[in-house]
Amino acid sequence: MSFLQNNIYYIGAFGLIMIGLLTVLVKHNLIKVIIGLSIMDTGINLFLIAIGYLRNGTAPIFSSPEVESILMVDPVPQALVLTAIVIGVAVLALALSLAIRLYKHFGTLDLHKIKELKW
Amino acid sequence: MVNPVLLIAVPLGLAFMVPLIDSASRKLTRFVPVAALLFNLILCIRLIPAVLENPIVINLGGFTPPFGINLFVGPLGLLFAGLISLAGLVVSIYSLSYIKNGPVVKYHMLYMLLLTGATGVVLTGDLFNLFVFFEILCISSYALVAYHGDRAGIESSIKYLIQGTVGSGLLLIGIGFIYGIFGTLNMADIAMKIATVEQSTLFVPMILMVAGLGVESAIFPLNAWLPDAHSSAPSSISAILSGIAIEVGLYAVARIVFTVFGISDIYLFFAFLGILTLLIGEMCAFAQSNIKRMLAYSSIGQIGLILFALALATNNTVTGGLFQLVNHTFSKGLLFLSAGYMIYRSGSMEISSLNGMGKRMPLTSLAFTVGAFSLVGLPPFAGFPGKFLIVSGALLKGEMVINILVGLVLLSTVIEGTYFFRVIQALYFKDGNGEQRKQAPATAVTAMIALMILIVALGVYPKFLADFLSSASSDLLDKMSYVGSVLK
Amino acid sequence: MHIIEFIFSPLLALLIGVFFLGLARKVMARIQWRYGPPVMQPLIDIIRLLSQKSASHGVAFNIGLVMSLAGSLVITLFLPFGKIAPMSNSGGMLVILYLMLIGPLGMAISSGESANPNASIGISRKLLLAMGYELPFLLVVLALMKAYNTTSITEIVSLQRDTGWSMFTFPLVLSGIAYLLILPAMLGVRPFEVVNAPQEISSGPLVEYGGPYLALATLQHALALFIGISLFVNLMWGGAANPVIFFLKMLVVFFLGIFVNAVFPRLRIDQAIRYLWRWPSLIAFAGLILVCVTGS
Amino acid sequence: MTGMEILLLVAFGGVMLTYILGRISSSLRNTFAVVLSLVLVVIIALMYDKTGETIFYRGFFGIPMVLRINSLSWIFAMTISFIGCLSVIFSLDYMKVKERTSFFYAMLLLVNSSMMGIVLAGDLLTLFIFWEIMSWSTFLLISYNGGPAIAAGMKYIVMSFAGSMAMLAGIISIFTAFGTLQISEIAAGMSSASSGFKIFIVIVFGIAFGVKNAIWPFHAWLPQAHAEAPSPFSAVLSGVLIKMGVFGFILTMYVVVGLGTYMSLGGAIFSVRSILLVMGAITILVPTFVALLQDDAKKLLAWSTIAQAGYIMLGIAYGTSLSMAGGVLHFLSHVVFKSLLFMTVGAVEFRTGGIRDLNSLGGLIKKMPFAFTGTLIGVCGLIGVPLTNGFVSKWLIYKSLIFGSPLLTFVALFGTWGTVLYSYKLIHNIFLGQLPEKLKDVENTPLSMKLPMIILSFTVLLFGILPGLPLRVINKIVVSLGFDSLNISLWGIVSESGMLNMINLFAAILAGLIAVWLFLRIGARTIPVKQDDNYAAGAAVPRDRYNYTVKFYDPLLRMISPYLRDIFDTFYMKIADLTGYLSNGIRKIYTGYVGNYVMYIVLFISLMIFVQMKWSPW
Amino acid sequence: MDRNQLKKWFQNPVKMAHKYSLHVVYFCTGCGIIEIPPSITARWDAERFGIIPVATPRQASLFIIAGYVSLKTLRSIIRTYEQMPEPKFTVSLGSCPINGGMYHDSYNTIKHLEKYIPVDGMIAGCMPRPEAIFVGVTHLWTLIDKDMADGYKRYRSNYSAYRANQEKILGKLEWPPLFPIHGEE
Repeated sequence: MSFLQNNIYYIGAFGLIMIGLLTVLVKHNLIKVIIGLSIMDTGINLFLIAIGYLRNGTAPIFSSPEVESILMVDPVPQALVLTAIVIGVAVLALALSLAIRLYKHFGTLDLHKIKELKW
Repeated sequence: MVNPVLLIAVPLGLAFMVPLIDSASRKLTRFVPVAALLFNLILCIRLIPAVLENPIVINLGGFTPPFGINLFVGPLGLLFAGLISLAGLVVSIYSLSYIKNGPVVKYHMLYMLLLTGATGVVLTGDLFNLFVFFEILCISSYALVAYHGDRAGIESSIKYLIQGTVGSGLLLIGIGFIYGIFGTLNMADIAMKIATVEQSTLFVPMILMVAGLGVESAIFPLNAWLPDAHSSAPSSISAILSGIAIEVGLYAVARIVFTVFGISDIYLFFAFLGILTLLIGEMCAFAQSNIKRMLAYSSIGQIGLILFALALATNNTVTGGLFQLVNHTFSKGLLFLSAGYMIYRSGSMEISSLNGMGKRMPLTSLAFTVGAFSLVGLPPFAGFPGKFLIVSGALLKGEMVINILVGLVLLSTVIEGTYFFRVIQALYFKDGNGEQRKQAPATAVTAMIALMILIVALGVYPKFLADFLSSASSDLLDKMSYVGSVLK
Repeated sequence: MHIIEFIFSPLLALLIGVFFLGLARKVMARIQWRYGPPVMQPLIDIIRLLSQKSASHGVAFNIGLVMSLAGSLVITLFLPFGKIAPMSNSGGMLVILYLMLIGPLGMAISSGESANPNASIGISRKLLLAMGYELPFLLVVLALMKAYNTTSITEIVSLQRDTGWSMFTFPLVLSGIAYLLILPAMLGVRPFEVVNAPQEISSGPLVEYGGPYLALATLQHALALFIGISLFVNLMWGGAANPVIFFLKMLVVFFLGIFVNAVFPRLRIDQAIRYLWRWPSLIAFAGLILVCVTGS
Repeated sequence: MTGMEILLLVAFGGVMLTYILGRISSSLRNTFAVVLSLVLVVIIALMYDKTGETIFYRGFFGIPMVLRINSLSWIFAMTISFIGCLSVIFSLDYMKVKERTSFFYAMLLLVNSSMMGIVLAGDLLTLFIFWEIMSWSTFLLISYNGGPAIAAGMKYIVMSFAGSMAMLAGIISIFTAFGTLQISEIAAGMSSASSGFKIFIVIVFGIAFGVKNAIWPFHAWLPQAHAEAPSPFSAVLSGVLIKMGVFGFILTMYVVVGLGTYMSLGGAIFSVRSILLVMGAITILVPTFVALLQDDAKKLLAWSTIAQAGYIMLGIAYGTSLSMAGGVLHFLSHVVFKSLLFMTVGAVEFRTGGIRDLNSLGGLIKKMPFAFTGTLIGVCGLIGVPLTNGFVSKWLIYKSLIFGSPLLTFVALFGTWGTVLYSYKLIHNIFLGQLPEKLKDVENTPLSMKLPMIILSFTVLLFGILPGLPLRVINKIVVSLGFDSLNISLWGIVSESGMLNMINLFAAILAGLIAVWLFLRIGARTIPVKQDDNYAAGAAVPRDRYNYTVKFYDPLLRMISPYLRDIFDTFYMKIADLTGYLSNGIRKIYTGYVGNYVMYIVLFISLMIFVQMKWSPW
Repeated sequence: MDRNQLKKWFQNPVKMAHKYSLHVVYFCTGCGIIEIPPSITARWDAERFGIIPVATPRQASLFIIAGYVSLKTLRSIIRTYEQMPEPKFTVSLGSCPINGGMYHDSYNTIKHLEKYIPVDGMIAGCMPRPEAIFVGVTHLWTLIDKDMADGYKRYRSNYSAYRANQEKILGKLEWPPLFPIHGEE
């Protein structure tokens, strides 16, 4: 049980990643695939946060001299996640705009039917 | 001494200046990339003597590594940066006339972003920074692939995007693991600490990172986006994607594997992977009737060859691999650029529609021929020294397995030759429709001639590049000096 | 002395050849219960032919024929007739083998220019027949050269003086048999008389020859007869030290050929090749192997 | 700056200049090309009897690139420049009607220049670089005519390229083993190398040079390529280009591997030497009969080229001084008479508007007597009729083989009869017989074509009557390769197993000809008649149909053609097809459905992790 | 060969050779040819006089036209005759070539062969026996001896007339004139 408790964020993160990946793999509606990618992104972000997270840790700010750095959560992953989120948003936006164009061209979002480029 | 940061800062800044410049003067827009890349090229050349002496390490924001983000401008990085600026310059000259319709401003902006990302990847010394630049590279290439907004472009772009995003997600997970294990993102720092951790722990992050970067660098099972994207992008972008983007991916893989992990047990596996990529790429190209797809698959093959060369991890093979890489950038760029105008003239990408192009566009056809010969590795073009070095380096290892792999390399060269010669025959010796002779525009011709001269010069006097490549290869292979020069 | 041999031996060869031609007609007539022409009849024919005004088809028509006869004449200088062999030191069996090409080739060029399909058919058959008998013949010759370890025909002859006729010495007996089997084809007599075949293709290569040309062709035929028989006698029957004995040996071989000619019908060309490439070749091949095995 | 460097500079510079001049004026270009090729002949002639080595370039990663000249290089270079010059002259009229002539001339000169580079190469890298330049420029020239030439060029370049890749492997193995590529230095290293390595070297070089020399079973490219190339180039192709393979063989066997080693390399029965000899014999036998089947004049000559390459191979591989001299002399002879034949056939093709089909030609002797004479002399050389150069070289080969291996001699001699048959078919079906109606306006051979024909015919006879001329140079080669010297006089050769005296033979044949001619003059005068004044059972000759050309040797061919299927050609084509199928199959993995692609990524990672967990190789 | 002929041989070998080496080309149009085989085989053996059949007119010196001549065969006869090398002799066999014989009223046979080619001797009969042929040949020998077998000379000198006759009955001939035609002679 303690394993679950200790690693709950990791489990959650990888759960999200797997869900996202599975969505990408299994679904053939483009929007759902994009959603899957988004979920995966979220999972990754969670994973990164979890790396730096300390249970009962404080914010990594030296607000007063007595704050011990050992109790602070790691600030670097948070910075990373901020960047990653930005990138994820950019990709999502691009993906959705492409999806719109794709629908205009093909009249469908079913990836099984969008197979003009192959071999 | 000039600051190498400018290599990234100037194109990045100018990229965002493009809309502003466009609003000021519509004509000037097209020349922004030319100017920026010319600047970069000159910068690179000026940096060469200094870099050959000692790698330049720039600490951004004044934080010393391992805490801050640093740029590492070694011979290898500089080689790539120079290559990117050179190829970028040539392609931007080509684009002056080639890109006329559509959102031109965005094209130039994205184009420069792409090159900024590429330059960043090769210069950075920080894993996450690498990821960020990588994403810049990827996102701008997703958008550029879809530049024409036609069916094929959009379709390939979305496919590219899905795979690329999955790949960068994997990369990010890998980086997360690494950070979790070492608590640092500086590559030199990680490299130094790597021996303290048990090998098997590192396997998962490594394979995740390799897979993530492998998607961009088109290693065999991860390269499905490439033929689509390269074939449906505008030819100038195909040239850049083929000549720069996947090479940069390969650089990242090599950097991670050699410098960061540096565990030699796995090299042979990469050699196998390289050969597999090579064979599959060449065979798929062999079966193509669409010229751009053929060229795209051929890029996969070349990447496999370069990967094989790098994976053998001796000074000779890596030098050969880098030579081949340079050659591939030039030749494939030349091929895509010349094919671009031929397709433009004939209106179809089928090889059969290029019949008799030699009469209609002699110079463009000549450029294609030179590119093809060079890529196949015929002397006196640039492909031969590279192939010679790779094979001699590989045989010098004297292992039976590697000798067999070399045999496969030579075999795949024959396949490669076959499909290129087929196209050349179509260009010159088959009768096409009797259209009038009309050359490509002057800017495109300039670009192609520049590449041709480079290819022939490299082929005739390979020593010109050999010394530099040799120090680049030691930069890649010599992990300790990398660590030492970063961490002082 | 030497110069006399140079002139004498071709003339002798011509004379014997023409004599053989006449004798052949006479003997054939007798076999067929006829009286037959005088033995000199070929000579009469040649005189008559020389006096006729024939049609010439062109330069190559003349030159080919001249080349053919000249080539055959030169061979006679290489072939020992008894001891007369004026040019035996300028080349051996190999030169003879190659000189033997000139005859048919010249004839082929010449009759080719006559532009008559019958001639072309005849030449085609001639070359095919040559191809047919050349296979066993070369095997035989090689076996001989290997066995005597020389390519010089005079040496082969002189070596036989010590060992006896090669036809009846052990390793060469198979080659001898094979040679006998192909001899009719080499002489162009009846079972293999596919080349001229007057009834079928209007005498084949000779179809356009008249007058002097036919005279030359007749002489060439006579020489070919002489060369074929002389070669056999030299190679297989030990030659002779004495021209008279040599001539008698030739006569025996000649009669053998005539008898075969008299009683056999004509084969088709493909039958001829099939025959020549089957039994004679197999025997000759076995002979060569035998020589190689026992010789070394 | 030695003569060799000047030579190569002139040659390669001339190529570019030719192309540039072609842009300005075609007559200027033609003049320049002729002058250039003459200059090359002169330069090489001036280098007679010189030996030397110079490093001319270190730009290739510091590997010294060496040029060297010795008697072997000289004789090859001389041949190349000589035939190159003649083919350029021949092209003057031949190419008049074609387009893109500048390209043609430039490529023709490039091929010649690169061949000179090959023979002057003093190290294997130089050799390989020039070899490849030659390969691709040849490819461009073979494909020049378009149409069926496309497939021919493709076959050529693929096989040639495979060969060069094998050669590259060999060269680099040598480089890695001995650290040098200089031919003069390799030999020392080779003598101490393991026999496995030597055999490997022989095999890879054998493939490379075998493909170029069209030794069975690597001959498949040659017939089509020779047939489809422009005729002046066919002459070069058949005459000298494939002889680069011969050069390579000599270089590999006797210089790189070394004479002593070569003779004892391999097992007792399957020694390298015996395998090469058998390959040579098969190369004689099979293509000779395949040539009989051909209806295309140039294809027939092409197959004959393969067969003659077999003779050369026999001579070179046998490895005695006599056979070596025979092999090299036959190379020379073959260069001369085969170029001559290709030129005459080219002249016919040129004048008849591109007809090469032997079944639809005939009777051209009256229209093109020059071409006929050339063909006759060439054919005589090809057969080896005494007094032609082919006779001497074949005599030498037979002479050396005859006691050692009678069976090989038999094959070679029997091949000669096949040669007679197809040669006669060639000359008969083109020049003899009756003139078809459609060819009645054919003009005589133009001067630019006559000139090379005359020179070559003269050479055929000169070398046949005075074989001492080339044999003196060849003797030097033979000695330099480590053989005993030969006893050579101007008119022939004396060896322990018999002698040859061509002057005597010449005198005898001349006397015979004169005697017979006089005899013919005794007879009544003859009346010249028209070509169609034939006996046709009393009928007036039906025009156009009174000709026997189709299926000239039908009875024989019906017998042998079932055995003459070109299994290796089929085999190569099957391989090509198989590669095509395989490639087509492999590319199906890119299904076009993006889910699959993502699946590949996931599978890749899973596989890696699985392997690591299961076996933990890392 | 007769011993007393030796003198003649030395005097004029060519003429003697012509006499005793008659190579014959037979033109076998009708029943005449039935009589030829006995004459050349064992029963009568023409070869003892040097008479042998040959396959082509180029090799022949004697032309025997055995039987009637139709319009169609005349063409071939002329062609064959013209292709024979000079000197050449012609002998016709049977009545038909002389005057049409039993076909004298046929619309399609030639009544007088000598109008179209010169005939040196005619052997009458329907058909003449081999003995008659031999008699004819001996007669031809006499003619040759006396230089009276000059048909080929007549043909040459009167070629225009012969050609005119031929063209009159056969229409245009496919082959060019053998000798130059000098207008009306």
